[in-house]
Amino acid sequence: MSKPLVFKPINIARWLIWSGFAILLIVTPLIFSSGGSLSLLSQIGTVMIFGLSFNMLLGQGGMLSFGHAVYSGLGAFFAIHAMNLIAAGSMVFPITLIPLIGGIAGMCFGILFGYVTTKKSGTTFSMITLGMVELVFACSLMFPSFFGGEGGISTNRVIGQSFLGITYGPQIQVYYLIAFWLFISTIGMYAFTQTPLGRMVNAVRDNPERVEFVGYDTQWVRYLTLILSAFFAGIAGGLSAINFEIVTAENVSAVRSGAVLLFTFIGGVGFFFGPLIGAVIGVFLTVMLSDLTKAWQLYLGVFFILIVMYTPGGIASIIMMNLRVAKFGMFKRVWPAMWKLVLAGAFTTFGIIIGVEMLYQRTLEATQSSIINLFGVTVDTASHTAWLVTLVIIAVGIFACSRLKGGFSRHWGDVNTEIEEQMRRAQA
Amino acid sequence: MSGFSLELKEVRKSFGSAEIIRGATLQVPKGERFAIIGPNGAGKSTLFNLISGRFPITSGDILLNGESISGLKPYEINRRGLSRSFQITNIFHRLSVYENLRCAVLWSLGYKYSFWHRLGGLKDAHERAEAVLEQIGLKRRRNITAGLLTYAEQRALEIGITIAGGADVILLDEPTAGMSRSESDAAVELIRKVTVGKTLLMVEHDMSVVFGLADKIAVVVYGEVIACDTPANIRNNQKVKDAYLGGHAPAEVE
Amino acid sequence: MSLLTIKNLNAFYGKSHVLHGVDMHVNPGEIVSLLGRNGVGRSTTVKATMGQVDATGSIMFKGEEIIGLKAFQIAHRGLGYVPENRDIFPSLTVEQNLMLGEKSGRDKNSKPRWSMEDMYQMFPRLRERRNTQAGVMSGGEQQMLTLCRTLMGDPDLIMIDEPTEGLAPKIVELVAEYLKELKNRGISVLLVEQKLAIALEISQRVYVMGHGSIVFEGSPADLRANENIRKEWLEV
Amino acid sequence: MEFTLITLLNGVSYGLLLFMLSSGLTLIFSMMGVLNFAHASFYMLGAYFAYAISVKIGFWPALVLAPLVVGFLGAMVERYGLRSVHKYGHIPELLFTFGLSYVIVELVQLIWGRSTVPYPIPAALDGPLFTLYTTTFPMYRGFMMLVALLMLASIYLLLTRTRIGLVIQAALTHPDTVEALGHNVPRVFMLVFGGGCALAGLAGVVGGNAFVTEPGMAATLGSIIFVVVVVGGMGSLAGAFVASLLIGVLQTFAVALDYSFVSLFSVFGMSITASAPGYSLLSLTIAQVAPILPYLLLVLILIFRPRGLLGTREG
Amino acid sequence: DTIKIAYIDPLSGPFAPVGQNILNSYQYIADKANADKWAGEHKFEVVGFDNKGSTQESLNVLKTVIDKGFRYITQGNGSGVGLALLDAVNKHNERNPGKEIIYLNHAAVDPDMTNSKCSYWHFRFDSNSDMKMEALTTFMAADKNIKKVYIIGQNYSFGQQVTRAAKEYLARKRPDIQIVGDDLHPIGQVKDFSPYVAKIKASGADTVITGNWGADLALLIKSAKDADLKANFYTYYAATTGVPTAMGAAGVDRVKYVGYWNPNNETFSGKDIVEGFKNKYKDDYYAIATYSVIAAMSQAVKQAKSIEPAKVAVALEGLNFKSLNGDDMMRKVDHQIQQPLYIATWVKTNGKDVKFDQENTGMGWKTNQKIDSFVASQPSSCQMKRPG
Ligand SMILES: Nc1ncnc2c1ncn2[C@@H]1O[C@H](COP(=O)(O)OP(=O)(O)OP(=O)(O)O)[C@@H](O)[C@H]1O
Ligand SMILES: Nc1ncnc2c1ncn2[C@@H]1O[C@H](COP(=O)(O)OP(=O)(O)OP(=O)(O)O)[C@@H](O)[C@H]1O
Ligand SMILES: CC(C)C[C@H](N)C(=O)O
Ligand SMILES: [Mg+2]
Ligand SMILES: [Mg+2]
Repeated sequence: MSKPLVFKPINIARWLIWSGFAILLIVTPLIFSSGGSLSLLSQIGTVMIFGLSFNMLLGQGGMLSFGHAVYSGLGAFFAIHAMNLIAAGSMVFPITLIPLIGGIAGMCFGILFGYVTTKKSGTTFSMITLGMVELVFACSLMFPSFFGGEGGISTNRVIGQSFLGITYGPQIQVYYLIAFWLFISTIGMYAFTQTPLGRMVNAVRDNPERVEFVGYDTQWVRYLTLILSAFFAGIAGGLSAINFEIVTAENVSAVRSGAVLLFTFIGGVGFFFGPLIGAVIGVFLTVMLSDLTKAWQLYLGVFFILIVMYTPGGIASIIMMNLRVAKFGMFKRVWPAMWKLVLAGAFTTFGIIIGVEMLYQRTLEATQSSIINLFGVTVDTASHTAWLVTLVIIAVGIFACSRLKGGFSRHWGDVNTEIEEQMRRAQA
Repeated sequence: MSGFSLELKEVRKSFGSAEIIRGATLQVPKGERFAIIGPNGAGKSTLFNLISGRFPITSGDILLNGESISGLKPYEINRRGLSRSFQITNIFHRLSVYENLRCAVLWSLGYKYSFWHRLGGLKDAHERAEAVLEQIGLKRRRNITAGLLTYAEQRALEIGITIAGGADVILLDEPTAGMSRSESDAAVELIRKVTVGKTLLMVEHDMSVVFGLADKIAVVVYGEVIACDTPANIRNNQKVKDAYLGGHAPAEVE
Repeated sequence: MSLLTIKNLNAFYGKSHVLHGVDMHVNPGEIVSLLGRNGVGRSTTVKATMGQVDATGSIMFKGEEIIGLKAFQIAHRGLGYVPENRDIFPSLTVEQNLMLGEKSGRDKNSKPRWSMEDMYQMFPRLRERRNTQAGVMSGGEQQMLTLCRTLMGDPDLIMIDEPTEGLAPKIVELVAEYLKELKNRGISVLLVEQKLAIALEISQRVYVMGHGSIVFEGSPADLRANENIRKEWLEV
Repeated sequence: MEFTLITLLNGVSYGLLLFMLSSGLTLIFSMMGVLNFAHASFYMLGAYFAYAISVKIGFWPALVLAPLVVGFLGAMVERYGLRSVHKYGHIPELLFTFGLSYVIVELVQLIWGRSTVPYPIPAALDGPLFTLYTTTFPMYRGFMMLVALLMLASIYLLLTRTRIGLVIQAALTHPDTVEALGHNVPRVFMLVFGGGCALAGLAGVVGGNAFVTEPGMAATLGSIIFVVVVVGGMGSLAGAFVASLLIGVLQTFAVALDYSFVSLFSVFGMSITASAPGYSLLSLTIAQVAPILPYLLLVLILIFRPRGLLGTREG
Repeated sequence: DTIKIAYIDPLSGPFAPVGQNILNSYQYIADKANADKWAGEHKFEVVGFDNKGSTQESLNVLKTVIDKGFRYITQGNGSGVGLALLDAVNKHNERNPGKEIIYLNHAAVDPDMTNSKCSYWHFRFDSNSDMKMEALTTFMAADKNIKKVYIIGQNYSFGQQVTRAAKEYLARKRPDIQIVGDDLHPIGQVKDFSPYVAKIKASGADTVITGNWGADLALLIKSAKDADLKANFYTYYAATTGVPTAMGAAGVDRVKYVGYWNPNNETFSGKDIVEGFKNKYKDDYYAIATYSVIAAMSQAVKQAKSIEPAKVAVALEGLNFKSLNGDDMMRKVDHQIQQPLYIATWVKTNGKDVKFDQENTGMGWKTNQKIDSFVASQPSSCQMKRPG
């Protein structure tokens, strides 16, 4: 028996998930409370909104945009100009609602640019967006009064009266502002997926031609979606303006657009929550890692390539696969093989990281000294033993991985076959 | 106003220098089932493409319920009550079967580009989709991703999407292609059921389907309608025999 | 000795097991039909033979094991395949499609059995549209094109998956004629067909497939006589 | 006059360098559908290898060897990377090359450091080719133009005299079928990708010493070659050629022209002062808007002629 | 105690070579200072943080380093970034009294930073672009061969400032000199300067003034050579990493720079550092702002008897100290260093007045003139808000 979809006025699971999300947002800064992690969290929050809005296009609408930063960036510029106007006393508006200005600006540019870009789909769409972002970026130097030239526009978010002690001076207050908007925006964007337009844009992604024959104008579907997505991107932009108190031309650049694409893809475009994961990982990789190691770009590149090659569904798909296995109560069966493989993988990674760090020390920092501190151990990159040990670690790791891989994928395959079999039986 | 659902007047279509449709004229009265037959490459699918707005016509005119629809976009034509299926399956392969059907009914129920309605709350859309699901016999496959359906099931879904919007002029392009005898029999039943009171235009090579369903048969050869008559008359029409049916009797040997 | 011998063939799509031990063979110069309901695995059998589906078991072609070989290696050994969904190359012209049928690195001296001219004679319609993009051709025209394209590769055994789908009755007859002609030219044919009438008319032997294995083997006459098999495995 | 001629020559030679880069990209893009974001990185590799080789055994061997090495690397990238991504579709392929560009830059810096390397123009080609009025036209620029033209001719021959192009186009949509017809599709893909990369490598060999060989050289040229490929028409080699020249000449001339709307109006006797509304817009000179011209062209082309100048298909 | 200085500059991307060289310089000097106990028992530690050349990223890094407990930051490569950091430091210090940080500017030379935007927490150890232009034009004014000047620069705050100052000062000192053209091009993006050179040539200029640096300068000079442009180049940054290599013999006798130092100075002061640095890093030491910063800081902490920024800032104001170019002073009104400037020309090394070559090219900088502090000194419009 298939269970027909009935309308439950209250969907318990959904309530649980949303309240869990809210609680998570509230509690996280209490755990990671240092100034640095707070600003990191704030940044993650804005990137999350940005990523979700990007995924409205890519994941739900099949529109690969290389220029999404245009909307968030222009939103940010409008937001920051608004803040400066408030500071100058020529405008009265609560800071809390500044992101809305960003959103509306983003939306207006969505209306303007989207009209042109969404005329086309597929690769042509991508290419127009690439041209558009380069265009806006190049313009930024031509109109210094708006874009502030190379140095950007800066502001001070502590303006106006403090309301209930909220000045947005301390980072924690900014964090909660972002968390609030993140929560609202996430609900908004999730709700969008559950509307007629949200569903039709899925249909357009799958088969635009057929959509035309069930009464919809695909261009309008894409256009409207883009406008809404640009609105949320603008909110993200407004928040980043408050968070950084500066907006530069980089905010409207192809680099920024590329970054959101990377993050979202790493997170997983196939799932609504993929961009949330992507934002965490992406910000971690680009902001944190570059403090820890010189080789961060290499790690980022390699990590990304591995994701593309082995889990094109992103991290979200790994999580979902494991959850599914767990749900069917078969996790026990894959676990013994899994932990061994994960361990071996971690060991290999460990070896490779040591190798890479030593290599960097040797070539780029050779002039400094050959000594490097890795995981609390001092290693001399000039000594042969150090290299030998590293190579042995890597070799052992790779050997172990290749030995264990077969067993794991067999178990994994079996389990998934069985699950699919069970599901099929449930269907039939 | 004429009593015809669909009327083709001297329709012509050229691709580059090749004229594919050479002055096709056809009148389909309301509520009748028409079959279109003709050799491969005669222009049957092209005719459908012209009627449904997929391609613009080169000259001539097409009337839907007495109004000209030439030059309109496919979605505009669809909104005026004409729906079509495709010879090569054309469904939303990453959506579930149910979602495929729900997408197909949204416009006709007036939800347009709404992003303020909650899909889950649209009772009428839900009921329509469920009803069609039942009709095309895919209830059990409701939540399967459409791309994973078997070929025959996809063909059924193709028909389902076409009829779901409740259009009163329906164009089916080889609805039973690739189906086995029994499946195509079922498909014929389905088509018969869902087109009651509607105008149907259908391209088919399977003569048992054609003769089983059609009130009238139009024969297209080289971009022209060379004959349009009742099945009995067509069966005995020498011109048709030469051009299309060949030595074989219309009904399969089986 | 038979040209193609399949023994205990098991095939998988990812993890789903579709063929459960298929045994069959095709002799030189014979037309063999593979019948069965939709979805029983006939196309899969052919694809597995062509190396396009993961399979285990044994497939001997001209006395050589070909399982595990790549599709292009199999094609070079003289096996031709006409896929069921008319995989024409839409952006290429008809003539370019036919050109791609010719094998690369073929022996320049040996004259192939077929020339492009033969193809155009067989289906004049193709000649008319030789410079058209194949993607815009009618369904039936595409079907003709796939058949010809494979013939251009000069196979010794050609496996054809539902060649008559979407063809007008007159053309269907024509195809049947040409299949017989292929046989006369010494090419063996493995035909996967839905239209029973044709299959029974032109083939020397038929196999009936059910649930991923062979459930009947015999002459067309045997099958006509065997009401049970027909009832159980072919009709509803 | 001197100025116009020299600027035209400069534009053409810059355009031809762009063509060397974009031809490989076009080849890969049109045949495999892969938007190779790492293409400029292979250009950089070409320059660095040429530097490394020319230090040891001279420029002329490097001219031959460096592209071969780059081509080989490209083929390996296809074989062990792209090929396994291929089945997921074009977006992951594109992203793969995107990630690759990060890795290549890092590796280059690991091996050759973060600064410019001294990769000089060979002595035999150093010096003026001819003097136009008072301006000398360097011999090396002439050499670059020659290499580009030879390259154009040989690619053209390769594509029209062999069936490889057909096989690849067909394999784009139906790889299984092409393979069943007896063509070794994976190998062809590998060759094409390697070949395209080798072309980029060649551009690097001749471009690296004409300009500067440094780790940032890939990033600066990256997006402009996409403009070329798209404007020319995806997959059209002739289009890439025309677009390269067009953009080369356009950019070269644009930076030299100090005209703005203000100067235009003043021709008609109207003078616009800084207080006029929109003055900042009206006073922008062509030289100032030069950086946006290629992108403006790109957007306009895509809107009004999505196939590109000489392209045959859309998207 | 350890004085931890966070070095926030590009260590990856196109500007990494310069960033890395200066970080090395800092660390080399810090080691030296620690070994020779410049600051008594206090030690220096300079830690590099990559800002990827981006303003926004710099602000992220700033937050991180503050979080890590750094109280001193130093930055220089790019006035755009500098202005943003200045602003952020001000805000931080305002919001976190008692946890102030100091911004030690080693190279961002936009004059605004010590004029309209000056800050109590910012100290600049490089002469600003107006000062350098003052020196340069004074030198040029004496050369009667200069008749037509062309100005070209990168389109960002520093490049714009150079253009403005050049026009202003030349008009003041040599009204007869004609400015035959000026151009601003996008920073770090132009690969082929031949169109610009054609333009310069068409204008008939005999002299070019440019604030370009890095590849933008190298390429410009190379193109000029190719087209046989017979003009002299007056630059700011022809001595920075990468330029000498790219310039090679092409620039001999034709390229000059104005800067706060030249290794081939009258007494070869700093000789041991140049040699020691080259030994250690196979690279040239040229950024003596690193020396000035460490020297001034050493003296300031000794004076303040504390490494607490609030106290050190007081000591730094108006501080007189010795650097490799002589006696320097951190002017109190605007926190702009006052130091001598050098003008030098690119020539073959000769072992006499040009001992040190650059980047192993066999060519080096010959001092033309040393210009005393007061000559280049500029008035300041700074209205500094001092705490308390
Ligand atoms: N876009 C196009 N450009 C050029 N020729 C086209 C185009 N579309 C169709 N044709 C040509 O028009 C002719 C008619 O095609 P159509 O698909 O209408 O045939 P059909 O009657 O449906 O045949 P079948 O029964 O085989 O499907 C064919 O020869 C085809 O090649
Ligand atoms: N790519 C695939 N992935 C998963 N399952 C598949 C795939 N292709 C086919 N199948 C399944 O394998 C079974 C056999 O398919 P096959 O195509 O061989 O059948 P067939 O006998 O040729 O039927 P048809 O008449 O539909 O062509 C079917 O149940 C089908 O659903
Ligand atoms: C490092 C320097 C070249 C930076 C430049 N002086 C600027 O202010 O932007
Ligand atoms: Mg048709
Ligand atoms: Mg089949």
